[in-house]
Amino acid sequence: MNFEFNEDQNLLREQAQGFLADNCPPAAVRAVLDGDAEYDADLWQKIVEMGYTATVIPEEFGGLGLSYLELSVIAEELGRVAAPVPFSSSVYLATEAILMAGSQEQKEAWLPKLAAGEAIGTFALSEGHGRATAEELQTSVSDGALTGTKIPVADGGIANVAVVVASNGLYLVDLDGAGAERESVRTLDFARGHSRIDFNGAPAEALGDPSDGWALTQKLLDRAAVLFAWEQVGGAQASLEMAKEYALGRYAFGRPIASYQAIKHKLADMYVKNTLARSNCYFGAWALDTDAAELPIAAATARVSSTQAFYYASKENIQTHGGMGFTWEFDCQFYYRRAKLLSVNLGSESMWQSRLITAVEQSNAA
Amino acid sequence: MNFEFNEDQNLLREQAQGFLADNCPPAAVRAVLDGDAEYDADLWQKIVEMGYTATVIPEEFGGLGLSYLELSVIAEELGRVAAPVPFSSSVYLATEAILMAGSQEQKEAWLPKLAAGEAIGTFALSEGHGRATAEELQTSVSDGALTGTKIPVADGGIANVAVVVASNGLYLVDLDGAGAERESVRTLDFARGHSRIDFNGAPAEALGDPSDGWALTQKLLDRAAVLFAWEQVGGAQASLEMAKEYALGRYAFGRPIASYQAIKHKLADMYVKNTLARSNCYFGAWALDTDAAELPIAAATARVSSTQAFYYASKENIQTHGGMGFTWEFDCQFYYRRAKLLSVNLGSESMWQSRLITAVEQSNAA
Amino acid sequence: MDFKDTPEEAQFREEARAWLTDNVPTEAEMEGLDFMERAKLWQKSKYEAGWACLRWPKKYGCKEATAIEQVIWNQEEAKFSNLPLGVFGIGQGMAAPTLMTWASDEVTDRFIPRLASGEDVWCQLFSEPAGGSDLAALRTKCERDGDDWVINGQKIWTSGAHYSDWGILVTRSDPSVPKHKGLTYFFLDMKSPGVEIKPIKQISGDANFNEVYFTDVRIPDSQRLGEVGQGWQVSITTLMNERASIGGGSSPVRFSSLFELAQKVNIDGKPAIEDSSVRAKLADWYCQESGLKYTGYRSMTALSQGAVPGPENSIGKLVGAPKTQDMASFAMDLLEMSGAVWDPEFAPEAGLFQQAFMGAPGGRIAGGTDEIMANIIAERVLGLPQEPRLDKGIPFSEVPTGS
Amino acid sequence: MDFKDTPEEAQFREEARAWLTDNVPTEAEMEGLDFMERAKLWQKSKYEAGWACLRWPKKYGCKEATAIEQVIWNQEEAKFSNLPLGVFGIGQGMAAPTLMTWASDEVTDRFIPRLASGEDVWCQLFSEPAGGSDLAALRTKCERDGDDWVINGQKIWTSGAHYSDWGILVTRSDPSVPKHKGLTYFFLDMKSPGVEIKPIKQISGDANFNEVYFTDVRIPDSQRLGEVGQGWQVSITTLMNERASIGGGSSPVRFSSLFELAQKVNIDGKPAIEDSSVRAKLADWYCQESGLKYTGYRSMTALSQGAVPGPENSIGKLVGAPKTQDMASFAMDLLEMSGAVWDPEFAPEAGLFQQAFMGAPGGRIAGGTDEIMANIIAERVLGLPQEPRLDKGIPFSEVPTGS
Repeated sequence: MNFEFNEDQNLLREQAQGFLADNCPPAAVRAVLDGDAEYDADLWQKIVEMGYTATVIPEEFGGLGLSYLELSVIAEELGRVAAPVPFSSSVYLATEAILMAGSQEQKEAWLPKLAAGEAIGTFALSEGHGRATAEELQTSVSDGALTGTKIPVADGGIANVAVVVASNGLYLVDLDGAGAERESVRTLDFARGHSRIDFNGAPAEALGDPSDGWALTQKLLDRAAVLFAWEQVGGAQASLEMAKEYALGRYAFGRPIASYQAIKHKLADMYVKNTLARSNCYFGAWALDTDAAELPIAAATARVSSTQAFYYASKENIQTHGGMGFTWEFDCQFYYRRAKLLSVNLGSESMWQSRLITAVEQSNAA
Repeated sequence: MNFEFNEDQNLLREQAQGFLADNCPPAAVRAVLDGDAEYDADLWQKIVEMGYTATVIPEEFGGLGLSYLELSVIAEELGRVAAPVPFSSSVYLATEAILMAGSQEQKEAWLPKLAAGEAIGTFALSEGHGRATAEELQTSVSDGALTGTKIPVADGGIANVAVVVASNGLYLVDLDGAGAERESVRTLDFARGHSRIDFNGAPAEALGDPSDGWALTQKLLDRAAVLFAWEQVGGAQASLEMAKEYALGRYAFGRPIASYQAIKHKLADMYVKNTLARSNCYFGAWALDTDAAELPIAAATARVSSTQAFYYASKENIQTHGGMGFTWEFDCQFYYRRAKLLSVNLGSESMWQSRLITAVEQSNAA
Repeated sequence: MDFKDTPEEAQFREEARAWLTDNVPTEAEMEGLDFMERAKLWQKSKYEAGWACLRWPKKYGCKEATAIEQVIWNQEEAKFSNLPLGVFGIGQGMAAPTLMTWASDEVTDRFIPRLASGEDVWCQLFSEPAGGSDLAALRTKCERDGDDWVINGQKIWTSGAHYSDWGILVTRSDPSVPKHKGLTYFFLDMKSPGVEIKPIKQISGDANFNEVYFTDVRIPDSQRLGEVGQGWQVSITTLMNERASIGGGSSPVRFSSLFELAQKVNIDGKPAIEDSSVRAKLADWYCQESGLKYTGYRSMTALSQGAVPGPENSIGKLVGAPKTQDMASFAMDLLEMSGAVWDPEFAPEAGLFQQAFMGAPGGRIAGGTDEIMANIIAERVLGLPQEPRLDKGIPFSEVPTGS
Repeated sequence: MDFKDTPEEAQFREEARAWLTDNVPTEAEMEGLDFMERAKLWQKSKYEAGWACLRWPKKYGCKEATAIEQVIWNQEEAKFSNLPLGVFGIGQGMAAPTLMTWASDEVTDRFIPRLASGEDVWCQLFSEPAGGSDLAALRTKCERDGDDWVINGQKIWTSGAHYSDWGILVTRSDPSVPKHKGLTYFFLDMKSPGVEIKPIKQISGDANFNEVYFTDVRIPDSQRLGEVGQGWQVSITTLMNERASIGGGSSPVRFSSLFELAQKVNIDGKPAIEDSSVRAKLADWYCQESGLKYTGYRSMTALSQGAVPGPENSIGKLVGAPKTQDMASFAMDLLEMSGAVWDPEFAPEAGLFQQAFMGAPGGRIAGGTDEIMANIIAERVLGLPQEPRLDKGIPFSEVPTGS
């Protein structure tokens, strides 16, 4: 049994923790939260320099050719600091989509740029409220031109390239080119920019066979779900640690609030949820890395339990902080906002619960 | 605002509590639980003598002509002592069905007997596993003869008359007559007998218009749900009181376990659930008594919250008792068994959740 | 069992409704006035007609009404949605009863009519950063200096401090005795030199509370309430009068808002309301809302029969606050990928759900945390024992504080 | 990251599997033997081949294997479903390590090989009616009388007392000193005069535990372990060896059983598995089961790398026990009106769900309540402080007991 990160991966984690402690302290998150920027461009540049954006991209396309286990480690650490950067959009979604379905030409065109931070990527599926289905999508491509509106598009204001799910396929669109108009929309996580993008005949290249568009999208969602889940687990863990730290130092009626069972059992519940979620993420990372048949189950399991763990930990972290917890001045809000953002950014808990049972049914049928 | 039981009703409650303390102590429940009897026949006879079975039956049919508020009081008190008698089957279901849909002749034939305890009634809907629909029922009546199998029928072994839901109507069947064979089935509540009944051409009289059979069944379920809910709330309240009593007297580490937040908050949760359920039962009782248009909503609300409250209180009462709680010797089990029995006897929590939203939709549409 | 007023209640309701119908100012009449001006205008109008502070003694120009009459008035007044209420809540609900119990006639004769007529706005200066749920652990110091007291320290969570004329204040006069015994209670002019007020920004973006700093603030001894060292007893009077909330209070997100949303958005091509997991969740919330509503009706019945509202009313906040949080979160889930978008022109109901989600953590804490509410039910309703108290009987200065 | 054994582990697994394949008795070979005879037969066979009590020292005829080898053996042995395991668990898992730590060579030389070979069955006599979670509050008295000790009192929750040869026993030798200081530890012959054993019937109908009454039972001083008054330290040795459960343990009701049930029963004319509220519930349970499974894999990896299993393994019971209860309850809900029927010929899976529902309350209590498991995680994993202890440092006889 060897169900653990290896020494190199643990070293990478330590390095990432040090790097992020230096370059993404709470003040950095707060600067984006309080300001008008859509992301922390300096931090992003440094992340690129660390090679994190290049992690799983093969060397032939300018990447490091590392495994998804390394990327999982980075995802968790970025989640732990609530990094205000477009890593999930660019790496888990856009890069993944091209790796998964891109032609050699497309890979050559985009992967080196994505690896080197010369381009930021994103993913555009949602066209408004509710759970999207292939049948309901209005966006479509005809004669290589994309028309329709996507809202919200995470990091859409700063992305250079978008992977767009249209009613008739999965497409790659150069957002710096013609036919893509963006308008910033505000989400409850002010530390992450989102946009509405109106496509008016933007040139679009099919990713994979257009008739496989919806199936490819589902596969992409599974792959991204594992990495999102790691980021969520990182945030959940940070929330638990904040809550614990505060509860140990805060006294009421002559003793630390951490000695009251109401708080102790709350933190124990966080620990339990976080641990189960993390263990499911391990399995997700393994399945992603080995491209196992279990991926749909593993992804949904990791995603559902991480979403639940992060929501619980982030809200009960505030609760543990009492009055200070809901002030702007304290950092608890970073995780509460991010928990909700990450949970809807890739489809809700109940969507993933439903995907999980579908995956079990398909696995039983196979 | 006068949303409370009146003085006479409170007097009735006191009287019922005294009567049941004398005649339905835990030993009486235990005697049925441990023995082979399907109910406590002595207790039943005394309940009849108290007039409880006659409560809402009009005086012209030998009843007391009291309101559903009085019956609610009795239901709660019977629930509080987990009485091992067929009250719910005979009064909330059989009597209610005849009151609701019976002809003058049927009322004259059965209500005086049900009031005076000369007959025990029951209700037969289920034909096996899963949520019954009108379309799936196999039992049917042709030329006044009922054929099919009902399982389980609560108190089916001791009932004299059954209200049977057949695929083509709601029927009244004399179980002491020909064509009804009963076999006892054991449920997890050994204090309440259940049976399988095979009908082989048993003479059956339609209750109401046979083409309204399913609609009448739904209305009957709504009416019975309020009374079941009161019985459930009574059991939930008894569970809370047992847990509180034990927690106050049981010491660990030099202080009563009732002084630990894990126990305090558990009991507070029970109190909250019980209080919400009880308040919903008040509304249910009002709607039942006034035959209000709100009855479907009121019934489902009372039923869902009482089912949840009783399950929670009965299981956490055992938990509060620690090791002793799951011994046969202690009485916690009465409520744990009864909670589950009552919750499935009239359809599950999720069936009633679904009915509630349907009722809201219908109320909005009206 | 019915939902009707008694004949007396019905008559009172009729009178109240008639007066309100005739006297509630129209939007036109209030045009150009700011929130505070509107509030003062309306309060003065009520006072002049004898409808202000209904339960107060006749000698202050009030009606000496019953508790249920107060409830009926509140219900009727609440039907007029343009009325600026709430500004006087702390002064009338907490400061006034404290003054009536502890102050001299001279003080009450001066202040109570002004409180009733809305001339003065009061705030409450109890909570401190180190206090939280442990209110009596406050540290703001008072020291005697001639006929005055000198106050130094910091208060927090003070609603309305910035527009208040007066404040009620608990301070520590003696840290060498046990916690509850070394407190002294004052009222003070909020414009006193040395009082500094800073708004606290919440994560919802609102700023409903303030920090209040005291630097050598002087209060005349004549503004002391109760004896030196008796401040905790005086505070109890204030806290007992914290308006007992009947029923569930109002939540920004209700069953009906979620129900409507679930009719509008789709899951797999069908309205979400047809999805049985959505139905199950909505049903549970309906049951909670309905349970709180009818619990409120039962409390009102008790009030109508002369009972005093008790700690059992904590149930409204204990159930309502986390419910709001979970409902808001679920509403955003129903919206799926667009759930996090807060732009009012895009988000349903102008961002109601996102706003409620960000406000909910405060709702679960302000006015008593979920955990304190559960303690209140456990201890004061069910009669379970307190946790062991390590701060009992030892000098305040020796109670461990972790800092 | 993979699920593979190391080469050494793989080799060990191969050897274990080969021996098991050759030596596990067939049903025919065990015909006519009762449960205890089968258990003893199998244990003896393992002992003779060197496969019993793998981790014990070679001097007792064992392999001195590693922790991970023990896990591998357990996995392989568990694949043979007809093996009667469990009878020796307390003796080998708790009594033996205690003897090895605290007893004389004479005692260990006599008893350890018999424990390994299955000749003797042991039970553990710690819990008392007044004890529960507060184990050290035990009251069973021991009094010195010549070379013997005389025991009076009562133990409870003793698994296997009725078929045990020997028992380990903690008693109170001195009630005038604080709780943990007045205990003395023995082992005793369960056939001693004055020992009376009564089975405890559980609400599930099972009787897995006993009450054991002691009336003037005499134990030679040579059967004392540790010094007089040192019983708590000896007990700690026993308790530390309570077999650390890796992963979730086995629950009678699993995701797969509910999934199958939901395929078979209908809701509104369609299989329940198509109902989205059913799917949502099942998904959550799947995630919990899967989370426990992979947490177990991580623990096994740590074990494989030489770590000692710690308190974090409490998670299995804390999550698993209430989950079993809720799943069983939900299964009965899926059956609707027939859910309560327990007749094995009618109820699905011969009444598995009803049986699990009635067994679950015991699962949430025996071996540490949910609340104790949460305390263990809070205190021993997260490092949060204990609750204040009112029984510390005062004579046991003066600790409040409520009776």
